[in-house]
Amino acid sequence: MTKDAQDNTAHSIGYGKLTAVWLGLLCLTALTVWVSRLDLGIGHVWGSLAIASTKAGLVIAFFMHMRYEGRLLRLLLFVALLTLAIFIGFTFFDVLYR
Amino acid sequence: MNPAEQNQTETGSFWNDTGRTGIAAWIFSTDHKRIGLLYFYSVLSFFLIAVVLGVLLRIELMAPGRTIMGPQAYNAVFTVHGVLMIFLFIIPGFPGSFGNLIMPIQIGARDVAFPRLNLFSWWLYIVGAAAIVTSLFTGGGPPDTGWTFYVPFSARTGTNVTLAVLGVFIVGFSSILTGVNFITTIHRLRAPGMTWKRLPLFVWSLYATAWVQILATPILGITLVLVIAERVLGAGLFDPGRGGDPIMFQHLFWIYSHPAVYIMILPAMGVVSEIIPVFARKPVFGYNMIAFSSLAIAAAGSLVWGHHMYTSGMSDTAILVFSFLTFIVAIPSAIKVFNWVSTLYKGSISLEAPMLFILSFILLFSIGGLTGLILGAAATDIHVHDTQFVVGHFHYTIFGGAGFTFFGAMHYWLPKFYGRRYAEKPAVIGWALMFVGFNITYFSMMVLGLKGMPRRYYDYLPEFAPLNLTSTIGSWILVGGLVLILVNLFRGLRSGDPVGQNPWGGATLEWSIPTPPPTENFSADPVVTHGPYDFKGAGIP
Amino acid sequence: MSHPLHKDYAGAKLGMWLFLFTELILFSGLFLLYGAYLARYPHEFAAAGREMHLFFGTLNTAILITSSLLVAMAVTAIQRDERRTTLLLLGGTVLCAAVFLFNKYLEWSAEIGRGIYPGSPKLVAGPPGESVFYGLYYLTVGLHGLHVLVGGTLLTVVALRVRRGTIHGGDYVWLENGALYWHLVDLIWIFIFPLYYLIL
Amino acid sequence: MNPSLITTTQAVDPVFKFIFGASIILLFGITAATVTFVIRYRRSRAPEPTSLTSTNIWLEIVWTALPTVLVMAMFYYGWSGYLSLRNVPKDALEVTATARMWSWNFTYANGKSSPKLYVPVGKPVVVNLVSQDVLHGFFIPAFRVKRDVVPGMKNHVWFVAERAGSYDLFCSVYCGTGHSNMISTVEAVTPAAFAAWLQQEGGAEHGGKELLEKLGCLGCHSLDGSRGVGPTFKGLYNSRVKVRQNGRLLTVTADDAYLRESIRAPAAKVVDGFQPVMPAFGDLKDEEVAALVEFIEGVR
Ligand code: HEA
Ligand code: HEA
Ligand code: HEC
Ligand code: CUA
Ligand SMILES: [Cu+2]
Repeated sequence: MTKDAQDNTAHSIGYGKLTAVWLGLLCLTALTVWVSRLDLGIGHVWGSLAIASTKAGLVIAFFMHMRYEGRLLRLLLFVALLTLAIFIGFTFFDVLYR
Repeated sequence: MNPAEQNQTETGSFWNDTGRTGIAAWIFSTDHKRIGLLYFYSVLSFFLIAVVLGVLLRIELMAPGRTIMGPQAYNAVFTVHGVLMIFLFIIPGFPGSFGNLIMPIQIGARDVAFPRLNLFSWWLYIVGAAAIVTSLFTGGGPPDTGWTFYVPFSARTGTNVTLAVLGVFIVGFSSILTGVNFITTIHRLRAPGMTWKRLPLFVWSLYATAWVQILATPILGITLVLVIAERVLGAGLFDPGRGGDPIMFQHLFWIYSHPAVYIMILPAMGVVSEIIPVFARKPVFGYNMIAFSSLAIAAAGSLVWGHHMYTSGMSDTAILVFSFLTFIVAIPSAIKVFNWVSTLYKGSISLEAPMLFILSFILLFSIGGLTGLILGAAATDIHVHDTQFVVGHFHYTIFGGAGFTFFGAMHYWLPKFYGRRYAEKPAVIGWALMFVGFNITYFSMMVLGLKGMPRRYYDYLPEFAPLNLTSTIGSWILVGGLVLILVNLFRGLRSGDPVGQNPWGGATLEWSIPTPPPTENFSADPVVTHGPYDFKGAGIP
Repeated sequence: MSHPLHKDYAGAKLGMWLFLFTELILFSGLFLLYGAYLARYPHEFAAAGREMHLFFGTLNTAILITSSLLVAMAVTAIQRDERRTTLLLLGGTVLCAAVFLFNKYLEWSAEIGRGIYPGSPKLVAGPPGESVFYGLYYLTVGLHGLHVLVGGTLLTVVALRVRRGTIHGGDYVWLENGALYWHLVDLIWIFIFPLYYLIL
Repeated sequence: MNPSLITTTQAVDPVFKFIFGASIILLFGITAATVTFVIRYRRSRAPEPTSLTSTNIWLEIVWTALPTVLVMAMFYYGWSGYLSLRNVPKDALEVTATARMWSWNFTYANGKSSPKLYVPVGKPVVVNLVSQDVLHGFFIPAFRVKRDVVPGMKNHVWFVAERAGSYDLFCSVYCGTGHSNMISTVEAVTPAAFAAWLQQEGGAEHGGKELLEKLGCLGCHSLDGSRGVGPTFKGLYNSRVKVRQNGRLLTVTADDAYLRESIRAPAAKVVDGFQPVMPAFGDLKDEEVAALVEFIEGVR
């Protein structure tokens, strides 16, 4: 057995904790709708993206058990998100400077 | 499909494992070796078709004006040639065939992590290929967009682009699943003692390739979906008349298609790193650097797509960034080349067919790569972009690089699975013919490009005539060579001299098991005690 | 260890995550276009965004989040060998999926009724930015809807296998991967929602 | 022309020389090393490897650093060369190049237009690129300039002809059947000759035949009855034409009205058995269309 991927599938999260996360997500949803009613101009984009990312973080960490996974999976997730950021970010070298 | 099946007497060999019989024993088998051979013969068939198309292209360009076909036909032919070569031959080629055949054995596994998924990938490949082939004979006729499917043309043309694009989409999906399968396999199924530092470099390169397959291919997927949306729904996302921007399509396309060129070359580089040490009887020079540079190429390769768009009207800032990064990718490739060459130093080199193909790889890939630098520099690319120079560049890298390596791998590994080998002399002659023909064909194209002959030109001005003729003649020599080695190879696999367990004296695991390999590869789980190129450790004389 | 027949949970999960990455990047292509075009047509996008049915959007967000919770609980339940609860929770998830799709159906028919659909005369005539916005909207949400459909089916199959007992406290990697896939569907919606319903 | 101005050719060629030079040296070195090693250490001569060293940190550093330096130099020259392709001299003469399947048309400030690009020797010219339909590419090998012609996008190139003469102008971006016929020439003439040419009448040319050529109709339509990308004009007038009007197949008589529509809005009625690839010529003046129709009616 190689060290770099440990079998810790067995970790289980209590109903209580999950429900708490769920409530958190609902609050954030309400928050983002409320924020969108304020008049922030372009700030909306960043605001709602920030909130969305927080929500995504919660889902990944708890619902998807990432918080309890080994180092490997977290690293790979990071690589994937980094790639995603690059694909979108580098396109803006063109979009923003035309 | 399996000429050698009859003369496999050895029981337990994967050729005559019990269970299904006939064709079903192949197309429903989840054994990585059988799937590998399925892939091998599928990609080879499409290669041969596309190759004939390539020869037709050359014949048409032999002289100015119409030679054998009209403009529309020519456009269809180079499009299909490109699509088949890229999406049905070279991209699935290495991972699908030799990746499946060799990788699990080299890491000491009995199969890949998800054997059923593996078979499914092959089926997807076949379905996609079928769709592409169908598109040639139905609807508005074969697509005429070029393999790049640029909008708005691809959204307007009446030819059967939609079906072809759908086919490519399916093939891409198959490529993704192969990637998922390989990464999981390499992480999870390495035999005890097969540490990352003992991983054969071919496996390292497949690992890097798999990452590119996983992270880049989905972008191709969505891009093709968008093309279909343009054509079927009239979504107008790239239609300038309705606020769309054709340049955005080019971004999406190249975000995949540049990394894709490293899907083509990385496994080839892995094969080179396997074959050179074996035929030099000497551990590969700079193992760590070669392994690392594979990852570096994969990573940096996903940052440079813009270098296909210097003339498109993309912002100059983007050109600055992408040109800079393009030169960065050249560095890891350079490191590899230098390490390969110095592996030869003070070795004991035997020049057999596989080694010849690999040595010519070094030269041809270097030429292809160095011309890549001309293309990477903003000023010079402006002149040669979309000229025959680019065509020369990528035939040198793809065909001279990946293609020649593919033939090398065929001579190196297929005997292991058939238990018989080709005749040496014809192989060497065939190689020589290919090498000479290749350079005549594509070097002329580069010169044409510098003189300003654009690509995808059905007709050309008289001043380009002599070099085009030369190039065409070269392609015939090339044909001769390739026919010769293929005929010789397959005749040999059917009825050549038998080969033992370790014909070349390799130290990687595939040479430690019987020839042909048994169904489960290893009778007992192997325990790895030495590195992949530690010939002494493997007890090779 | 390296025997294919041996069940390798970590392996199966690793494979699933890798697949999820590809799904993520698939959608990222559409988000990329969204970003690029938002930078070019901020006002048209804002105008079009206000046209959207915020009610449906918010409702569906809540529904998906809830379904995500239910399937996450289902995993916990199977880990605790509570077969009935697992089935109930999975049932709930699939139900949410169905309601989500039904809402989408209502929403879309409303918009198509207003003459807003890819290539519709109204859009072709309207300002360039809007046609792009709605084109992206339909493709993104359509693709996402497709994933909801697939996920729902997947979870139904999983539920049946739980009932048959082929998935149980000792071997539930199928359920776990099904759940992961479902969370991804939720994840993507979490971004679609603000981008199309709330921006400006 | 003022000597301080470096032409596009002078900006690009040194970069070619530098990169090719460096590449050839490297290529020679690599090939030489490979060949010598293969001969020197062939198995018949060296039955056993005489060294098993598999790493040398210094070598690795050297051949990581060397290429890095080299490619950075290449990048720098490439970029600086590119910049001079982008900085249009102030006094440049403006021309608009209109690309459509599969012909070029060049319009000058005074409204004069021509299928060939006439330029005065020694005077920088900036060409604004306009596409009527799909992507095209404006490529003049002699001046090392190229730029894609993108519908709905403002692209431009500049160049200066040092010597009088005629230079090839290609369409570099694939644009369909006629791509390789989408060729024109740059006619570099003395400033005096240019000025004279510019003033010549016939800028707004109305003869149907000339228009036909100017607008590139003949790129797709023949006058001799042969079938091109589009139907021939021979005997078209008053013939019965099978057309598809959004899907439905119907037969119409090719009268004036039909011909007008076919020119202004070809997509409205698409002749059966042809692709709907004809660009719409909605921008033509009525009298121009009239002239075209009149001419087409004359082709028997
Ligand atoms: C196997 C496929 C493959 C590979 C490996 C490469 C490798 C490279 N390619 Fe190529 N390329 C293609 C396939 C490939 N390419 C294809 C198919 C197209 C055309 C697509 C189309 O439009 O249809 C294309 C087009 C293309 C373009 C766009 C041209 C244009 O349309 O205008 C550019 C521009 O930068 C480019 C650059 C490079 C570079 C810098 C590398 C580098 O990775 C090369 C690195 C290698 C070396 C540098 C040589 C080896 C090293 C040495 C010999 C040591 C000495 C070197 C140094 C000191 C630097 N390629
Ligand atoms: C893997 C990649 C690959 C390979 C191997 C080839 C191989 C060949 N290509 Fe390639 N080519 C592309 C990928 C490839 N090509 C791509 C991506 C394009 C761009 C398309 C586009 O613009 O969209 C292109 C475009 C392209 C053009 C440019 C078209 C244009 O721009 O106008 C030309 C022109 O000569 C050409 C020629 C050839 C030739 C002569 C071969 C030779 O055929 C190779 C030599 C091999 C042989 C000659 C083998 C002979 C064998 C047989 C005949 C079968 C024998 C049968 C048995 C043994 C059973 N190709
Ligand atoms: C890109 C190629 C192309 C160009 C350039 C082009 N046409 Fe066409 N034309 C076509 C095609 C294809 C058709 C048939 C399909 C259709 O009706 O749209 C056609 C149809 C026509 C018809 C109807 C013919 C018939 O048989 O009913 C007329 C009239 C016509 N074109 C005139 C012109 C004129 C005048 C010009 C130049 C100002 C021109 N075309 C330029 C491709 C072209
Ligand atoms: Cu116009 Cu090619
Ligand atoms: Cu590239």
